Amino acid sequence: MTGSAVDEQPLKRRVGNGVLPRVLGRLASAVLVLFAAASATFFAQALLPGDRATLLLNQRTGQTEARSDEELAPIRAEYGFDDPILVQYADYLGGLLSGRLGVSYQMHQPVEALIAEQIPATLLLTVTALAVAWVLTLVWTIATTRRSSRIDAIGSGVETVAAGLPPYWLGVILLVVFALGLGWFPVIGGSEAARLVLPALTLGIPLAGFMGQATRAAFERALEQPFVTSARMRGMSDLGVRVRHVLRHAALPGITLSGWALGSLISGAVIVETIFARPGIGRVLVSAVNSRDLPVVGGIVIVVALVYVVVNLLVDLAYSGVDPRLATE
Amino acid sequence: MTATAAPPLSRTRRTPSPTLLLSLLVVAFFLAAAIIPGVLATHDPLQFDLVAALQSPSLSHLAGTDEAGRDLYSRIIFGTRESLSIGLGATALSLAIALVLGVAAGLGGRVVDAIVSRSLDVLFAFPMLLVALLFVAAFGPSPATLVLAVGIGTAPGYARMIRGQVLAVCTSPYVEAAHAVGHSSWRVLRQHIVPNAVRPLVAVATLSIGQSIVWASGLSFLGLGVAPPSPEWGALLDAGRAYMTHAWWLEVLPGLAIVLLALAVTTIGRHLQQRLEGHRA
Amino acid sequence: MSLTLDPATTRIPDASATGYLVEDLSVTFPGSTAPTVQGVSLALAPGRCLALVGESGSGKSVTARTLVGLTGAGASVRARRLELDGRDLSGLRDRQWRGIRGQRVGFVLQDALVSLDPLRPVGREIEEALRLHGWGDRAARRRKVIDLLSAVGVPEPELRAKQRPDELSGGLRQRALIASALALSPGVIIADEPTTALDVTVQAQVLDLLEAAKRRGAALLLISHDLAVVSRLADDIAVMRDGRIVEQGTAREVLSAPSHEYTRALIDAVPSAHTRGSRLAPHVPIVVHEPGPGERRDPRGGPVLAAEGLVKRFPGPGRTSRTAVDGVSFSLAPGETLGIVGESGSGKSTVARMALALTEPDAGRVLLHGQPWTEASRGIRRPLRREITAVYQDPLSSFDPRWTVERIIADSVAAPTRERSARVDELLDWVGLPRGVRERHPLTLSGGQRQRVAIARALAPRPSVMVLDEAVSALDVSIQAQVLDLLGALQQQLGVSYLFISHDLGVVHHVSDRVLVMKDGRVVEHGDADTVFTAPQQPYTQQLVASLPRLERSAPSKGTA
Amino acid sequence: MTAAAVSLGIALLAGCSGPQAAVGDERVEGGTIVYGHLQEPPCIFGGWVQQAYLSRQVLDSLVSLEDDGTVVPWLATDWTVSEDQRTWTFTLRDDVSFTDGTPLDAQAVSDNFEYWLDGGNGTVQAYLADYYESSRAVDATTLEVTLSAPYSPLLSVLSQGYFGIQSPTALARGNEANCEQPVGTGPFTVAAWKRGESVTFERNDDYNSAPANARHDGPAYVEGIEWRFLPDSTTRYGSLVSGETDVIYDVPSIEWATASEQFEVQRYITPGRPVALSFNTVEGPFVDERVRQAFAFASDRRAIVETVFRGAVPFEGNGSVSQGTSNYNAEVAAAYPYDPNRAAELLDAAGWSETDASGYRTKDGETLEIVIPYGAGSILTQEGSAVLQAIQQQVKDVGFKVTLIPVTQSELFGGAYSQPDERDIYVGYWTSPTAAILHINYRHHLPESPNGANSTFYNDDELLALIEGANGTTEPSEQERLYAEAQQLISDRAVAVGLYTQTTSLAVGPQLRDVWLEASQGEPVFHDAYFVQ
Repeated sequence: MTGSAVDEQPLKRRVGNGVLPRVLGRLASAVLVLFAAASATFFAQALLPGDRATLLLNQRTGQTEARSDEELAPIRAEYGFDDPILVQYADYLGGLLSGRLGVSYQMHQPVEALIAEQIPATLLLTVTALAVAWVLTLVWTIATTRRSSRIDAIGSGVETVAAGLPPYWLGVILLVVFALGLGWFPVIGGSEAARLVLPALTLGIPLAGFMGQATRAAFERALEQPFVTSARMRGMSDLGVRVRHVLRHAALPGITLSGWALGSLISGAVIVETIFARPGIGRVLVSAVNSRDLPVVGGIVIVVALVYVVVNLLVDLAYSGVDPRLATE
Repeated sequence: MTATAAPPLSRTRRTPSPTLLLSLLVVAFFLAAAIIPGVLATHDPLQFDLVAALQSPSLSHLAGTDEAGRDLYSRIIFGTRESLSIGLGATALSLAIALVLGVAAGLGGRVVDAIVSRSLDVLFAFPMLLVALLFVAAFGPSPATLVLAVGIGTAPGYARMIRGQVLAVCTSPYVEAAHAVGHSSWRVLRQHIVPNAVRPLVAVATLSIGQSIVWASGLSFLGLGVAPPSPEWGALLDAGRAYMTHAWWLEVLPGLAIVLLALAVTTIGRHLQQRLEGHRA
Repeated sequence: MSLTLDPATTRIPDASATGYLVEDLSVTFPGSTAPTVQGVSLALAPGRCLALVGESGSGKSVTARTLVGLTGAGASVRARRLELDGRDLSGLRDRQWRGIRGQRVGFVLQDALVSLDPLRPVGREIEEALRLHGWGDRAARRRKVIDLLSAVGVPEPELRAKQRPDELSGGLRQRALIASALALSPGVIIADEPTTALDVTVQAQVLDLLEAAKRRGAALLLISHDLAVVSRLADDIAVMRDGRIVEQGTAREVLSAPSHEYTRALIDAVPSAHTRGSRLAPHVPIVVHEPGPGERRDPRGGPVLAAEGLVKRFPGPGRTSRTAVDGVSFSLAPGETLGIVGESGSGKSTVARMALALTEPDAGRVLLHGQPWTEASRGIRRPLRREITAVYQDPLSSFDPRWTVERIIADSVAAPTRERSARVDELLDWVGLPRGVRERHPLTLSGGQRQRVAIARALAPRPSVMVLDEAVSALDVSIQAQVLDLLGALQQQLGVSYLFISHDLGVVHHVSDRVLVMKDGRVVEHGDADTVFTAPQQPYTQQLVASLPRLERSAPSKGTA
Repeated sequence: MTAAAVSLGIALLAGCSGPQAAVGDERVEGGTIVYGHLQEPPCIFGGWVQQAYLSRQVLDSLVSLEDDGTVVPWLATDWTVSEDQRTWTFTLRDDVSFTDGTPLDAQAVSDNFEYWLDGGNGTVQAYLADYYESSRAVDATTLEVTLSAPYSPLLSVLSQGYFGIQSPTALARGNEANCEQPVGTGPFTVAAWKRGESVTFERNDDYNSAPANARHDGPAYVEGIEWRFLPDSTTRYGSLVSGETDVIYDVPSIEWATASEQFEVQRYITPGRPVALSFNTVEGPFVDERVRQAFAFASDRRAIVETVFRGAVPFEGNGSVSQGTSNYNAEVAAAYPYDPNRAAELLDAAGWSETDASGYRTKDGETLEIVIPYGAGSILTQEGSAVLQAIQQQVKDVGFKVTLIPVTQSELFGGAYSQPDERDIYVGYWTSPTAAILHINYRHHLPESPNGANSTFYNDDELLALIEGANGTTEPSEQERLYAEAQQLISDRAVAVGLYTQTTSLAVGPQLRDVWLEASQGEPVFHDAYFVQ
């Protein structure tokens, strides 16, 4: 098979064409994602079995009993639970449009303020974990892939084990061994950097295992490519070939995975924040779900969806940065 | 391409390795534990023995005892069925959803594809655990909830994969060849597209079982899983956490069971994957 | 177009450069019992070109790689003598090898789309060759890259240096690759299939470039499966088979008076004008079967397939559209072979797809047996599809990867289930495959066997037309010869018509009764095959025919410059 | 694996070896206490005990409770009650101001009563809604509270953190501000609340209103408290061992023995209702008193509790009032020892005499199935769940089929399993400094006046008469007799049987002294605490 259609018009750089529609399409689907996330959360929470007013009242008093209508009337009126569900839904969406995520039933705080307070810690954790995962993956892949059959087997074996490690289990063990046992890291205090190490490793190691598997496969494929032979024929060393040529190709699946990884990291953060007593939206989320604090749950879902959309946009950009072929297609 | 058969710069594919055999053995053991736990267990998993609480592993209690003197080894054995069925159930559900969505998106034309793909985008934006939390909040913690939550939570990823696979198969030369012979669309769908699009799923399903077990245990670990005194592995981990500093086995050993099983099925899954890809290459 | 290397950027190698001297080289890979390369001896002198010729698996590439110390992991290399410029290469450390690669020896691989890092601009790849050997500073290297690109005849080198391989045409890519190999003016150039996968016109340019390097004093080792390519450039030829050199000598000796029967067979197998109407692999017997009832096509009657004014546009970037096929008409008589030839992107494959009614034409139509074919509804078309079948370039991808040979063929048989098995056996006999392959997966078959399975499948529904789209392009020349022979025999027996599509002029000339030459979606010339190829009327066809490397059986030895 | 196990063991040993270097007894001025707490409530004050723990640091109450049950002055220096027991007159201190500058006077306290009973505090409503009539400021320092009926436990009820007095100026700011930063007259003020992490308290330098049972008057010794929320018990205890916290709440049972050796540990047995099995007396098998008794006899509750809690939490056999409460009936606690034979006889007598294939008893083809929903992780700790599982296991031998349903916090607070047809046994506690908790738990549950706190649905006039009599009398011995009789009645009829006391504990590092748990419900008090060198 000879060449490709590109042959005929090699001079025309086809950048620029279709960038705007792509961005617009992205934005439209982002809005759709946010709208759907908000709606799904609203209906899930509003239609769940159990009475929200009772929940509110009981939670405020620490009791677990059935309540009479008289007791509940003021709360229902306060939060508009008496309105038809569609009216509540419209109110909710209306609030969202004006940038308000509502006021927490439980904490009486504006949800946007609450999330603004909590999300930096979670983002710091997840981004650090992602960075940790990347560093581990790249170093490990370069160091072990196709070195010798034994090193390669050890390399992929370690990856498989890492990928299978339940983060909650790993977290407890890291905590007990390195913080409680050896005292290398603070249990709850210390500087922000010191506090971050174990939680970031807890999330980063299993993720590195996953990304490592994908990266290793791509690395192996890239190593077999003729351009690698070409580079060697120019006198490039093995390490040079790995770092300068192969790595870039091998990083592509990892970059794609990073968008997905964020969701899983946020899920993981819920657990890790509990184990390591870190603040963050994970903990707030669990307690909000437990107390059916609809505005908080909804707000967090929307913000997480927003983060997801933004991150995937970044992943797209990063992907085109690493593989410029996409930008021109 | 012509002539230049690449010289074997790299070593050839691995032959059936000891790792694979070991993995098969591990899976066989846990399958046996799930089917006939009574045979493998040494004690009644629920039997309290208040004088034997928190004993470290020994010959009489292979994996030690928990705070109520229950034999941990037997609990792990008896917990296998639940953990494994949750893993299998969630995987089955996840793949079923993924199959329907993925095939619909892959075959249904632009509009259906757009709708399904956008819906998947939305599902992706929900972290798995949030979906699970909502389900637990709605239906209460139970194995069925775990299956639902994990199944739905992991489905979008597989759906995307199947969609891609269907699209790839649809545009493959052999499907075109089948059309060119004059076979009906239905026959091509049945004979080529579905089997080939689904084929990689065998391996993926295997890989997914391990992950589902890990996720489901994670929910149990958060106290949102299976009801005690069921010895589901995540519940064991949750229970063991508090005793970690004094009775490491309560946390370490159930965790090892999860890792071991997840590892074994993953190894088998990857092996399957390699074999299937080998056919394709 | 002829190219010369700019002397300002490519100096003549040192007088001390004496090239390679290899004696009794053997290479064995771990896990294999027999050596992959055995007892190979060759000498590569400055200003001369040695061609290493052989088919897949003959060990020629392994030999070439061994010369630069990249045989492969764990391979054991043994040689009585392995010298470069008088320096013993045995036992060199990797570091020392790296000093040789790129600096003393430039290596050019086939298909620059994958031989250059697809993620990086080609300029950086060339610069890398300089940087690795500590040549100049960054700015100087940049300038040198531009110089090198212009030296190999790349227009607008500043712009090209910033582009990635996929943004360049095949010819420019290959030149960039050559530029990177020549960057440090190595005394030795090893070119491993440098023109494979290139269109003939581009192929000619690349060969000119290599020839220019040779003229300037470089020792050139040219590795190819294509005797025609080799005959243009080589001073000496070594023919390899199964790891051994079966014949070695000057180009004239080897080509005009081959002493080894393999060399002879290889030369005979090259399809060209001379081979029309004769078998290419006469030593390989073809069992001729009597056609069964309903098998033999009636040679009389009107055209089986006719295209009228076919037009096909594809959406291009933005709102533009690209016209892939523009007003193509032809007709195909029963038992006739119509060749469609053209370079990549000429639209020939799109014509094939429209003939098969797999792509709807935007204008024009195709008639099958005089009946509407592309215009017919799907329901009418479906039963008619048995009349027209196809064989593709890559048979493997056209087989369902799960299926055995038996199932692949049986799937196309139009017969009751119980008769299918017998029919599969019959078809296997027709294409000369042992019945034992029935249960095998195509993946375990050789390339030639796979293509025979594809032909069997195409024959299964008893078609009157077969569309052969680059059906022999991926095969080794001896296998190609057998398959072409087979196709010829089958046509004779069955009276089936062929629409034969290829970029290879020699092959098309060999098989076709009539020929269509396509360029940019249009038919530039058509007519009787001999007329078109021997007396082309159109400039494009003339250029095409001129570019075609010919196996000059009586070629004079290439004189040294 | 053996090697890994050994090294882990060593790591753990290292972690558990002696904590800090020896410290002297010399008091150091200032410092900030880092306190590790278990749960984080949604607001800093309110009707949940988790909120009272926090609000205690910033709010003072009218009175305080001594360990022996004596009520001592706090913001109120003196009090009298009218002849008919319905009008209480409190004399307030005249030299106290809220930290926002608002002076504390009778009107301010009266405003607080109105705020609580107007829906501002559900727990206050549970105690006082049936009794409170009105309150008024007679003059700046004299407050008059009028009740609709005699209520002798009033003072001890008022000593709980729920009844902390807030600045009326601050209350007027609305829920959002109050929730985050309530303003009182207490020893500390809320400086910051980092949700999910900590609440930071700063010393109130002008503090002059310590309760009479405080160990010193005037401002706190320490400059502030960093109140960390550490829900994971391993982490919480580990932080104390590593010295990152000075004091922690709720020592894990497993660490109780070592903690007792290395740290100053304090245990507080919460008065009120213990963690008890409250039988559903209106629907299901437990309508029959003999079946309830059989269930009580069928498990060795004492042994189970002692094993599971490893001595950190005492067994409590009394199902209605726990041992830390005044007017506790100790005899009742021994009422139902482990006696499977008795249980079997009782079940036979009740007609549950058949046995099915699985060993469960049946009656008319119906299995003896008991459904126990419980708040896993919220109401009951992990050990609490283990106790239930042990009971489930033991009563099986007698023929009870027990189904345990762990209920999430949201379901529980949403009112799930609160109806008679949804459960056979309720498991839960209710902290209260007085046996008047009986009134909350056993006031009749009637359609026209529902009482959701009546978890047994037991509407018994005789019992209610005893409780109301006790609540109404001021004669201590008479009160004791009536409360004891009420407990006896509940026990005799096996309406509820106890499991263990709701127990809170503190472990204090050697560098910190004089942290104490107040008596009404075990709120930690840091006003007297100081660091030593």
